[in-house]
Amino acid sequence: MDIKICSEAFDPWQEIQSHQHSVADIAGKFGATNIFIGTMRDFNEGDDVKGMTLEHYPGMTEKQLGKIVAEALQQWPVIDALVVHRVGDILPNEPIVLVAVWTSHRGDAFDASRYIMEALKSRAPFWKKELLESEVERWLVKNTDGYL
Amino acid sequence: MDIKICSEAFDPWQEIQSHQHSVADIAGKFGATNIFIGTMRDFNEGDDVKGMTLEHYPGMTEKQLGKIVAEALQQWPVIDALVVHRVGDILPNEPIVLVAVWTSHRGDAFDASRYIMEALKSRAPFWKKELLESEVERWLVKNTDGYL
Amino acid sequence: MSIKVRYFASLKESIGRSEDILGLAGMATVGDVWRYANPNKALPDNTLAAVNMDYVELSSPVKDGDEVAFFPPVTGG
Amino acid sequence: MSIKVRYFASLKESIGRSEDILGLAGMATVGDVWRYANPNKALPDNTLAAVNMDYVELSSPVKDGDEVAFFPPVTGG
Repeated sequence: MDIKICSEAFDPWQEIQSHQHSVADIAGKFGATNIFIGTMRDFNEGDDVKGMTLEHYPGMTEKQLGKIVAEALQQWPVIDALVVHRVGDILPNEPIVLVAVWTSHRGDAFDASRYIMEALKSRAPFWKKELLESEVERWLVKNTDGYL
Repeated sequence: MDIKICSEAFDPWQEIQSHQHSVADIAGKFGATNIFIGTMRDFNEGDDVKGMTLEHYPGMTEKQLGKIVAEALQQWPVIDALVVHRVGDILPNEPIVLVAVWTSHRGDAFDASRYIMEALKSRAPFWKKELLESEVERWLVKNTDGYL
Repeated sequence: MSIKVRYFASLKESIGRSEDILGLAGMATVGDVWRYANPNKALPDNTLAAVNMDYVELSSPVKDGDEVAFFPPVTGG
Repeated sequence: MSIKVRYFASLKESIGRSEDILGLAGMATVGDVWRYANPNKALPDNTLAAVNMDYVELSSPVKDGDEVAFFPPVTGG
């Protein structure tokens, strides 16, 4: 299990591969991997967005993410999991969050990955401030249910 | 949208990246990517498995996968999708299937990716024959509901 | 009419052929195609059938030039 | 008792401070901590609170040395 907070841009494929290679006993044992990547868009709520700053609460972020992953491990037979979250100044098209879950069977991989993402969205202390093309800065007020 | 049948081992990270780079208008437009990877395990039903042969019905496979992806596009606002499936002789720890879905919002990415995987499992004409460590060969009889 | 019949996976192995070319007179269904091609073997339970690469019921009609396929439940992914 | 209070994101900007160190006498709740630190400002609706990096209700007690945090709904991921 690994939880990382990155203040620089990260490459999700590189992160997944190096994590997978770092887990010695995993080869041949997992049958399913589900991965979610959240990426910064260049528009939101009808406005062009040129950048974003992600603030977090150092310490609490890691603690809450650790709890969330532990909850997923209690509910599903998860072989391994990786969560990477970006903080600081972010540009459009850069990854914000990566969740990867390795399991034996596909249903568990989908369920656990989605659980971690939804819990992260509602409980992990991160806050986004958008910088619009118009130079206006605005804090996001709340996360959506995932369909808006 | 892209559907590929591979007779050689494929690198899922390479496939996703080259697909994402090939879609000119996607940068900054997608907020969510869900990826499922099915990987060959070295055990099944209590036996050690040393290899697998995946047979398919050329032509029908592509036709059915195309229909499944089209159904997903009708049900969710999918920006792009990629399906890669291996055929031929496969070794443990090699990827068998890759499904990747790009959307604006996370709920749609999870839903569409899972829909494609479940439909692929029940309708795409592929058949697995396992080669056990004991040298016994056996056809898989049916796919599971995803939790066994 | 001429019908191409294809068999896959364990079904192909159990009947020992991957393909038949049938010449049928009159109307026929997918089930008739099986019986004509395999007069001494009942269609195994759970066998799936396709005509021209789309899934069909055994009661579906076939026409000249169709490709009919029989195969066990699929196990990809 | 000594309590460290932290503010984040838009709440930090609106009150103009990121941190307070309070000296409180007697028993107190998380809600009391807010009122003591911000006597002229009502706690904004939807504000979340944490003690020692775990979410708590405003009625939760605090003890000497606790780190209390107030922040708006989270928007990560």
